[in-house]
Amino acid sequence: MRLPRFLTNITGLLAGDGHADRVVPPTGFTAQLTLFAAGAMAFLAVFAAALSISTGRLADRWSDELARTATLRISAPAEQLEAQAAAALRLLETTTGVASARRITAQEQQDLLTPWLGPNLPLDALPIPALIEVTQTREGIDADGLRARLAGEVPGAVYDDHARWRAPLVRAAQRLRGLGWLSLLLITGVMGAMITLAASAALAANARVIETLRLIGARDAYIARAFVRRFTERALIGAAIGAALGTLSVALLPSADTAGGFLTGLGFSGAGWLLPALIPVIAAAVAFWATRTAALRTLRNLS
Amino acid sequence: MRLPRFLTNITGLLAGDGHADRVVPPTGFTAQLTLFAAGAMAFLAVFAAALSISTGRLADRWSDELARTATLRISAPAEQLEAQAAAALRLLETTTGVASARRITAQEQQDLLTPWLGPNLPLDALPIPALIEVTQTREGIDADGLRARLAGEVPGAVYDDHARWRAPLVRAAQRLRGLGWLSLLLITGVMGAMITLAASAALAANARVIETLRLIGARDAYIARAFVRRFTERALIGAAIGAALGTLSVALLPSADTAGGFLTGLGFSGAGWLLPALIPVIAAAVAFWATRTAALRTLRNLS
Amino acid sequence: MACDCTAPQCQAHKGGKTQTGQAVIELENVSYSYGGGELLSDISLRLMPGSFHFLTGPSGAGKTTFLKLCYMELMPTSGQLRVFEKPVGKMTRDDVANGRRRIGVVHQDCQFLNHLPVAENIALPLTVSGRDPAGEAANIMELIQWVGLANHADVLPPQLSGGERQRAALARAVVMSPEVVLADEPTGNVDWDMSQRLLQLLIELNKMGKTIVIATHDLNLIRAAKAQVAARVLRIANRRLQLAGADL
Amino acid sequence: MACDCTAPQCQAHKGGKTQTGQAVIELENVSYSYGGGELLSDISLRLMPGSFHFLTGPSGAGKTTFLKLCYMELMPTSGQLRVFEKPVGKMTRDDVANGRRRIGVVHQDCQFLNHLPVAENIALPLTVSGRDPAGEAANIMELIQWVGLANHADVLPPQLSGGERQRAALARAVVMSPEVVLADEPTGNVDWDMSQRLLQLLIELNKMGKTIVIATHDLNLIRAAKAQVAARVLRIANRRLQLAGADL
Ligand SMILES: Nc1ncnc2c1ncn2[C@@H]1O[C@H](COP(=O)(O)OP(=O)(O)OP(=O)(O)O)[C@@H](O)[C@H]1O
Ligand SMILES: Nc1ncnc2c1ncn2[C@@H]1O[C@H](COP(=O)(O)OP(=O)(O)OP(=O)(O)O)[C@@H](O)[C@H]1O
Ligand SMILES: [Mg+2]
Ligand SMILES: [Mg+2]
Repeated sequence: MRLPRFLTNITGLLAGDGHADRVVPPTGFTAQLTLFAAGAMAFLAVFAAALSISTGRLADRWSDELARTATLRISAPAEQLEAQAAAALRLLETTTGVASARRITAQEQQDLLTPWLGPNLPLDALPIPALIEVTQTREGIDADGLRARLAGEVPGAVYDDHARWRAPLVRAAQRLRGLGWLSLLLITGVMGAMITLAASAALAANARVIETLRLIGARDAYIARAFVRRFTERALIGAAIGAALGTLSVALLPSADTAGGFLTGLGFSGAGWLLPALIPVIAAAVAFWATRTAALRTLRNLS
Repeated sequence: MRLPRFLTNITGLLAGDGHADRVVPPTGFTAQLTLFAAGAMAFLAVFAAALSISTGRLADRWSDELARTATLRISAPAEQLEAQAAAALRLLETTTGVASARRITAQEQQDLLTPWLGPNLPLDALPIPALIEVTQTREGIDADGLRARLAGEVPGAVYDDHARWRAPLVRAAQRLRGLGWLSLLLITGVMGAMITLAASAALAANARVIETLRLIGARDAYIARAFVRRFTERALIGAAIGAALGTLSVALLPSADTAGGFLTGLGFSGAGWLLPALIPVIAAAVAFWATRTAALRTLRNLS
Repeated sequence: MACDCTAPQCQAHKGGKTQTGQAVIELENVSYSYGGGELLSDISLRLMPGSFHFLTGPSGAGKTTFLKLCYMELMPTSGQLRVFEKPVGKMTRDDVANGRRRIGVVHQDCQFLNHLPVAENIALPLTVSGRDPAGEAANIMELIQWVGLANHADVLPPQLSGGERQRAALARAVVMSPEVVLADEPTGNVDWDMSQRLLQLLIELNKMGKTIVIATHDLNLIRAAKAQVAARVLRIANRRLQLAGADL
Repeated sequence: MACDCTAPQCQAHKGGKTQTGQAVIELENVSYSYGGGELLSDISLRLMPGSFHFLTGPSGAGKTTFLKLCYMELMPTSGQLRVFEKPVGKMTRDDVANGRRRIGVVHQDCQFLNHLPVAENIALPLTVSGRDPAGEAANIMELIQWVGLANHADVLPPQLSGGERQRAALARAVVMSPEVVLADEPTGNVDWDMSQRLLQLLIELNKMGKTIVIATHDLNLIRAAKAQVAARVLRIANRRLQLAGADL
């Protein structure tokens, strides 16, 4: 009797989460393709996400730090210098957009100038200007308004918002951030399209199976469910593996010298490390939708 | 008589580049998949190439410009200053690794210091140090050796190779360049894998066709050629469209302010614009190889 | 009355067996065309429960098309088709699926799920209708033995011979004990002895009150059946369905 | 001598027609197994040019397997098989392809290229062997008409009925005027009149000196053929090939 193996099969059919899964062929190139497409695109998406987050962070830092510091230089005869500096500090206190203002000490000034003037220059003896470091709030200072007020109250003050230095840096940083988001968008789009096409191709390869099932009395919902479950699972697994490998690679990239502070390392920070977990979810959602649509489209052509 | 249409078909079979092409089904999801996979990956590859070339250029610029300029500051009593400056220039002339050395004029020095000291400081009257701008050759200067020689011959000279500023910037630039190449490598790899899988899937979908052809007496070479030609063509067309769209998008991205000079725009320059043309060639080569392998593998399983 | 053809000779034929109730499949002036000219024109027929019909006609006449209408793979281009007393035009897709569970079909090109063993393929109608094949394993095995596939229960369908495929298809068609069995050329690839066994199976079912329709070119098969049941022969020719009785 | 079976009754059968030269297909103690037990054991046979054989045997006996050996889809697991006097073991893959151009085959499951019209499918053997179908369009059309597919020349294969597929497959098998025609159940889905037409085509070819082997369950077809040509009947049963003559 060959019954035993047959019975085992029947039992296998009953076990797990329902019979429907077994009616979908488990392997084949289109299955591999779905897995790989989901995996590879998830891997790239993690990279793109890391890139855009890192550059976003960089852009924030540059814009913030550069945009939010300014300098007020007060040149005046020695006897008026202190008075004007005090007036300027008072004026800044009542200016909207100023987060803090601080007189730069003589020592700091000396340190800044040493590379140019050498350590031996007697700065104290010179009529050098007073410098006030201004930190702006996120809203920023109305530079023209401030200059007008300064012209009246502190005639010796020159306000420098570092625009000359800032503009290209901020532009560059924003550009990097934009490119990062663009890549992420592109790659997510390609991932979606790829999964959709792979699911459609796999479903087309299974058109016969669907037809056979429909002709022996399977309901649409049963057939669609079997395929949707299988393909969503494939996309989810593929994308999860890809995203995990991507995250691992990002984590293993030698971290940049953050002390240099100029460009942070590629990577996520804090809760950002959870972001890659979103990618398999997106992949699974796309696969769910794509398979459902393709399955129902195939079924619509059958009576 | 239904002959006419039949004859037309036969004629169609004869026209073009041989009969073999017609035996491969022209459409289907796997065909679309091959086209799209090649197209999408080519599009991304162009972006990655643009990114890595731009960052490569940026890294070169930063490393070059920053690493290859240095400053020599000479502080000395006013009467010795000119003599020591002249001695330093002579010494630099005989130092290996120095491309050029130039005394910075008083006007330049004034411009550099204005933000800190204000425009009214009488620099001429001050005992400010002399500054010499040194440009290094690609080999670089042996900084310690130079400092030792300077200590003997130009006691007032301090050599500053900007290492403090340079290191993080160069690291950052090299990191960007590395990331660019990594992306390009990854995306090209994914492109190759995707085209390989799409070709395999398409070929698996055509297993029946191959079997039928083989059984009616077609030689392996005939069958393989038909599929290889069709699929190479598909990958080439897909990748060409993708690369063209990618190049167009890169070209249409708002160009960065190159005057800022800090980060150049994403894009190719000069002959670099021809680089995207390589991508379809790579895609076609991969498709050729993948289809050939898959076709011969399928055929090997048939007698 | 078992048969209700429009053909004049039809009225002469009365069922050999008492048949009551409504027709399981009823065609009223049904026509069908694949897009070109009409393939089937103005066909009327009532298939009564417990009747046994053969369907003949030249190759390409439309036998398969006729059967596809009966199990709702095709919809009439005109006329009224009722399956289990329900007009097909008013059925939802789930109604169609449920209707098919009461009709066993042997398709001319027997399609299986190539990744499942023959036994599971034969049990598939149970599986997709939510019934538990394990509970009926003994019956299924008996059926598999009857069609001579006991040694092939756990191989995959691509490893079957042509005749074995047909037998597996027949087994799958009857595994649910459906009210109607439509068999399209079920013995084209089996030898005479096996075709008698398969015929026996269908006759057994018919005796249980099931409706049987067999499309075939094999006149010997028809003769053998007529010796055992009150089988009638329908013939499709020139787009029409006729009752061909006396000439066999 | 047309037949060289190991079966004892074989020696009694002499060709009705003078046959000279070497056997086109020659099996010497050939066995075949799909992996389990042996399906065909120790089979010896010489198919002479111009001979006409039927191949019968119960479903699953190995008829299709035997034909697959003859056109080199399968290789013997033991024994010597020569096709056109060349041992198959020594053939390159291109030799096999070239050999197949001299053998026309009707497969039991007729496979076509579904994206090409029927006429192009029938002409395909010419195409793949580098011959120009346009130059033979008139002959091809005549052939298509003979098998009754004139109205279906430009439809796609999935739109053919079961019998039409078989006829198209036969037309494709003979389009090259091959030296050998192997037909696996070529009339399982066609009506009697059509099967006579198809038989006629094969008899015509046989009269031109071609070797014909037809695997079939249809004893009437064999009887009809025997009335016209010196056909011999081979029977596969219990892993052996026997010559079954007198019992028909
Ligand atoms: N999907 C289709 N599209 C267009 N024409 C079709 C289609 N299916 C079948 N036909 C045509 O309809 C006619 C009848 O086909 P059908 O399969 O019903 O014949 P049949 O009586 O079953 O023949 P056979 O005995 O050869 O199986 C044939 O001429 C066939 O070419
Ligand atoms: N690819 C295969 N792998 C394993 N077993 C196979 C394979 N193909 C056929 N068989 C088995 O070999 C046996 C003979 O098959 P074959 O197709 O030769 O029979 P046949 O005589 O042509 O039968 P039929 O008249 O039903 O077509 C069958 O029992 C079948 O199950
Ligand atoms: Mg039919
Ligand atoms: Mg067979």
